[in-house]
Amino acid sequence: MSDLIPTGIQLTYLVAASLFILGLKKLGSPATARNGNVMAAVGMLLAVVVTLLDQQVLNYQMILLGLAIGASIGAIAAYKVEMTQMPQMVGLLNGLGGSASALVAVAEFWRLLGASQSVPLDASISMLLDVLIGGVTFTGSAIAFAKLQGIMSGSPITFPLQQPFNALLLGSYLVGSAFLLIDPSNLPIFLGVVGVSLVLGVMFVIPIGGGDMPVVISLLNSFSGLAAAAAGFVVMNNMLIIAGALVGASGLILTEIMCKAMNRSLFSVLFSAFGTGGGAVAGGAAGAGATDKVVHSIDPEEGAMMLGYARSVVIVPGYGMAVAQAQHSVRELADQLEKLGVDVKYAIHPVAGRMPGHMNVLLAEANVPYEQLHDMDDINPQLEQTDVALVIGANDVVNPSARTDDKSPIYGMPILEVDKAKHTIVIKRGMSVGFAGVDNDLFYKDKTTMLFGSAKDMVAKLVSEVKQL
Amino acid sequence: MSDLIPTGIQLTYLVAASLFILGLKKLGSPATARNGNVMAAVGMLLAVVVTLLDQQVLNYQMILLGLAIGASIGAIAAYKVEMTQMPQMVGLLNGLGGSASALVAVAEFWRLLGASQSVPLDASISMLLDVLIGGVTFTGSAIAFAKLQGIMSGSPITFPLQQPFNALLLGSYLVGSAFLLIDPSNLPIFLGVVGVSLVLGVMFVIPIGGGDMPVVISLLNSFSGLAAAAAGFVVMNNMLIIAGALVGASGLILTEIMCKAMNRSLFSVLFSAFGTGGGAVAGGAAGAGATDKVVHSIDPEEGAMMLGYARSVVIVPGYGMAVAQAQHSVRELADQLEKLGVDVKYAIHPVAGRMPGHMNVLLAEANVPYEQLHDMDDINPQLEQTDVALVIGANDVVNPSARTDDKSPIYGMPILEVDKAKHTIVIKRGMSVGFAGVDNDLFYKDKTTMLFGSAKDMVAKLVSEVKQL
Amino acid sequence: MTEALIAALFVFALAAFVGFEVINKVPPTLHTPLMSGSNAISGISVLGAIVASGAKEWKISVILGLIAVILATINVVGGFLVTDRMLQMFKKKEIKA
Amino acid sequence: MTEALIAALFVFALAAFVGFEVINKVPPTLHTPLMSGSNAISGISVLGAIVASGAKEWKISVILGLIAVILATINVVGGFLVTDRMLQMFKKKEIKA
Ligand SMILES: NC(=O)c1ccc[n+]([C@@H]2O[C@H](COP(=O)([O-])OP(=O)(O)OC[C@H]3O[C@@H](n4cnc5c(N)ncnc54)[C@H](OP(=O)(O)O)[C@@H]3O)[C@@H](O)[C@H]2O)c1
Ligand SMILES: NC(=O)c1ccc[n+]([C@@H]2O[C@H](COP(=O)([O-])OP(=O)(O)OC[C@H]3O[C@@H](n4cnc5c(N)ncnc54)[C@H](OP(=O)(O)O)[C@@H]3O)[C@@H](O)[C@H]2O)c1
Repeated sequence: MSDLIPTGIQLTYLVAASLFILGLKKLGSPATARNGNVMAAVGMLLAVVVTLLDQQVLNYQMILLGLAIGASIGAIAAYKVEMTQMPQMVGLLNGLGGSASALVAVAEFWRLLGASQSVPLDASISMLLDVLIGGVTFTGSAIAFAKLQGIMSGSPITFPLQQPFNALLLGSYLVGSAFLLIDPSNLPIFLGVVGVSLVLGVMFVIPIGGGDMPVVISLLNSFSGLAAAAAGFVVMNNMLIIAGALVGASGLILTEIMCKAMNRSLFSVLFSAFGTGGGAVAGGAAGAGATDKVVHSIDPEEGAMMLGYARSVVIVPGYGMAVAQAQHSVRELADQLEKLGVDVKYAIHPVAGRMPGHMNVLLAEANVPYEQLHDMDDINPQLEQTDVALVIGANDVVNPSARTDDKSPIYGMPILEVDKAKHTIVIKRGMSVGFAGVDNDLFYKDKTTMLFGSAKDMVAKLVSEVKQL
Repeated sequence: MSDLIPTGIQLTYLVAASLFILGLKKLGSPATARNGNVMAAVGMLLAVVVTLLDQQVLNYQMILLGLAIGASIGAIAAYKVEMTQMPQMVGLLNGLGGSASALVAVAEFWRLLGASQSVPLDASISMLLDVLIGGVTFTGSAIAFAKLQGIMSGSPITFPLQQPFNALLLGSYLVGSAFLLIDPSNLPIFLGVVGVSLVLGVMFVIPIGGGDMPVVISLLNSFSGLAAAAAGFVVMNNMLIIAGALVGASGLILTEIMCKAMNRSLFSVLFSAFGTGGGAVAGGAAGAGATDKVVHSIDPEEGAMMLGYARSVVIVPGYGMAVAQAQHSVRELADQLEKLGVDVKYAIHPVAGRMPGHMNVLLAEANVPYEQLHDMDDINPQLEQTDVALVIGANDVVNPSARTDDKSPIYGMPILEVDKAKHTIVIKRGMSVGFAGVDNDLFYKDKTTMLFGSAKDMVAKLVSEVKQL
Repeated sequence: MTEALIAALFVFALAAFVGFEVINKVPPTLHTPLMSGSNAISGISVLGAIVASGAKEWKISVILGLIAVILATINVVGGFLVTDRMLQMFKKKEIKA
Repeated sequence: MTEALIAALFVFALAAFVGFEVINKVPPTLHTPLMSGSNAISGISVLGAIVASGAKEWKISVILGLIAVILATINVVGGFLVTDRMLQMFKKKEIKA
């Protein structure tokens, strides 16, 4: 009989693990994603409830209080956060998870310190790994949050001797770990190792540019899975090990997929600031040759006439629309044009903006009907017959050199081929480059006209001009 | 130190299991399949070698002798078997694997009987499952082998009260198992349970038609994996459990994929003889309505003229070519036609013949250049511009009712659209139906001419006629 | 190595294989929700935190455990809810897909 | 249930998930080789047979074990070789793929 509860716990864990697996699988496809999330949440609930029955748990009130506090904070944060701040939010939550895993190791260390029983070698190794990965996840995610939230500058931070310094940090982590494996009860060294791990997380993320943060967060998410798995080895709990390994591995694959969608390699994302694989950054120099090229610029009135008398308009939103929060005005413009009988479609590039699905989220917020949103593969063949392509704050995703110039850092990335439309209007504030830092030939084409100004102002002006047509 | 060997064994098992997983994955894609097979074989070698180091193994000579005998028989069989007998061969090997798993359980039972120590409940359950699944795999595979090899008639065998009889068998297995769980040392009942399991395997396969044997073998392959996993629970060996579960699950998926390629459901494959889901068999009645339709028949001389003066010929081989072993003559015909300047291509339907890849294997044997073989998706758009489609012993895979008649049992199966070619010549012996048992409208079309006769004769006659052109 | 550790290693390796295989092609719109959902799963360390804070006496390890419980729970609850909110946005898409 | 049994159940379930996920789309030409390759893997019961026939004294269980060793080895060796022979046939295909 005494056997019954542990067996029940383990079998429930097995069910919960299966729910995680099925949930993750379903999260990967649009039709089942919401279901998948619910399944994973049910798995988590089962796992938590059943763990409370563990014989080591004697002190319910405090734990239940902790769970309640955590759940309330989590729920409030989830409902308060704005859709456009999702990447930061995920980064923040991820950091909390990583720190919790690290804390489990620290708590276990303290417990063993008090019990003064000898610590088996494999437990020490797991603990040290947990502290390292959890610590890096914690501070790394915090920096990523700060960069995305604008608390910190988004540009890569480098300083002289940065790489030797990093090597030194890593070295001291290893030396400290070796000491602890010999004498696991040395508190100062343990705290030193914890500190070094935290600093390593900071050093890992600061040299990476703000635009790459979604990738970094995805990678740190994979780390937080590994940290949970390491915590699982510390307290020898299968559930932690399975869930952690699942997230660790699937997170890695997702990171890879995200890099591919942006036509970057993970290596260049992580190390481009050091000039090793810096394709994307190096390309900025290309802008220099552009000085003698001519740009056609128009004013909103002319723009409104082109749009109002077109039969078909394709709107291409980009990062600039997100920054300017112009989605509502864009929606209004589309409504006005439709009233005039213009056929309006939106062309959504998969990596427009700064997070996957960025444009979908913004346009959904502005209640743009889903039928008007078109995928890249869908709309590209139609662009040739389009009268006007209206590019709002997008740059890289419409850069034709991705198709033609094999020396360009974005060469090979599939783009929205607005240069094939009969006319193209581009709204942006000036001639600055986009995320990839490369000049855009589109702006110098004869068929292209520029409408310089912030996206929100310009679109609002277009709306009022179109109303007067 | 004494710990070192068991740990080493387990870690090697982990490596071997990973090799199995990667090997299976690679086996699923043409470019890597051979590599994958080698990886899995290396994993197996590792696992076997390391198991010999197990402390329970004291008696090396006999085991090494056994391994040597088994390896020689296996190797000789593998090199002697003809390519066209592959499905039988796989079935036979599968049966051996299943019987080995069952024997492990029987041996363990005998050991425990001798040791007269009490048997834990879960060990008994695993043993009983192992005997059941392994036994069914063994005799089921043997019947499948006999049907494919022609030792037994391929047609479904049914007899009155078959289903009550099967229920009775299953019932006695369950009753016997219950007895054994209470008194695990009852030898006669144990042998009875073994016997019933073997009979169940026979009863499972005899009502299934010979053409469905590839699917049945794939399903039994999945069973043999489960049997190995059950044996793993009996001797508590992780390697058996992992490899068994892998094969059990992936085999199930593969069975499903194979059924889908033939546009059947697994249920109808297994139970159509009982008239429960018998779509494919029931359709045979459709032939009745065909009596008043007219067929155009020609002789080889006319056929040779049509072929020799065509610009393009597409050859569609089917089961009849395999039965008649006509592949070499077909190759010769193609060569002769090419000499006359005719453009010759082969159209390979994924489920032509009776095993996946059947046509590829036969044509490869006859040294048909790989560039001339075309997939269904590849060739279908070209058939409209083809002068003559030459159908050799194929029937279901060119049946247009799969496209048009939603009451046909093969409705929805993608077919080779030879009815779109300018002319179609069909070589077959008479007007019999093919595997699915449905009449074929193609034969009654005005553009279609029939060349009645066995494939080998007819093609040989065509060759000599073409030579005289 | 102890038997428990070896079993744990097997479990870890197999779960990692599952993780690698379970994600195939994911449309870009789902990248962020998938990341956030799996991030919520990584809050599983709440179990470790519960066990760590289960002792009856007040010790530093218990306090650390309780902090970990709170942080991990924020991660779990916030993560699943935020994911659901994001996926709600694509509801219309779901119907079409 | 014993701890070993529970660990074995976890291993079984995870390996089954891997098996389900590892096979995605397989072109029909590879169905037979894949079946035959995985069939060779199921000859893994040779390990169980080796352990069963390892005892020093001659007993029925040892004899049964030895028969199992022979049968399973035929399955393994024959299976892998036959698969390789089949795949060799598609060699030209490999180059193109
Ligand atoms: N979606 C993702 O998951 C993700 C994640 C990380 C990185 N990325 C990368 O981000 C890029 C996305 O391409 P994109 O075309 O959307 O953006 P982009 O190439 O970064 O270009 C944005 C353009 O918007 C303009 N802009 C900025 N603020 C504006 C405002 N207030 N009003 C009007 N225009 C404004 C800027 O030009 P001015 O300064 O001249 O106005 C800039 O050229 C790709 O390179 C992609 O690889 C994407
Ligand atoms: N590939 C697989 O994995 C697999 C496995 C199981 C089942 N199947 C099923 O098998 C069928 C395959 O289609 P199929 O078109 O290849 O074959 P089929 O539909 O079975 O037709 C074969 C035809 O060949 C003729 N034939 C038989 N012996 C002949 C000979 N010696 N010379 C000339 N003709 C001969 C027969 O007609 P006569 O008697 O009038 O000559 C028969 O109509 C499909 O229904 C498929 O679903 C395939």
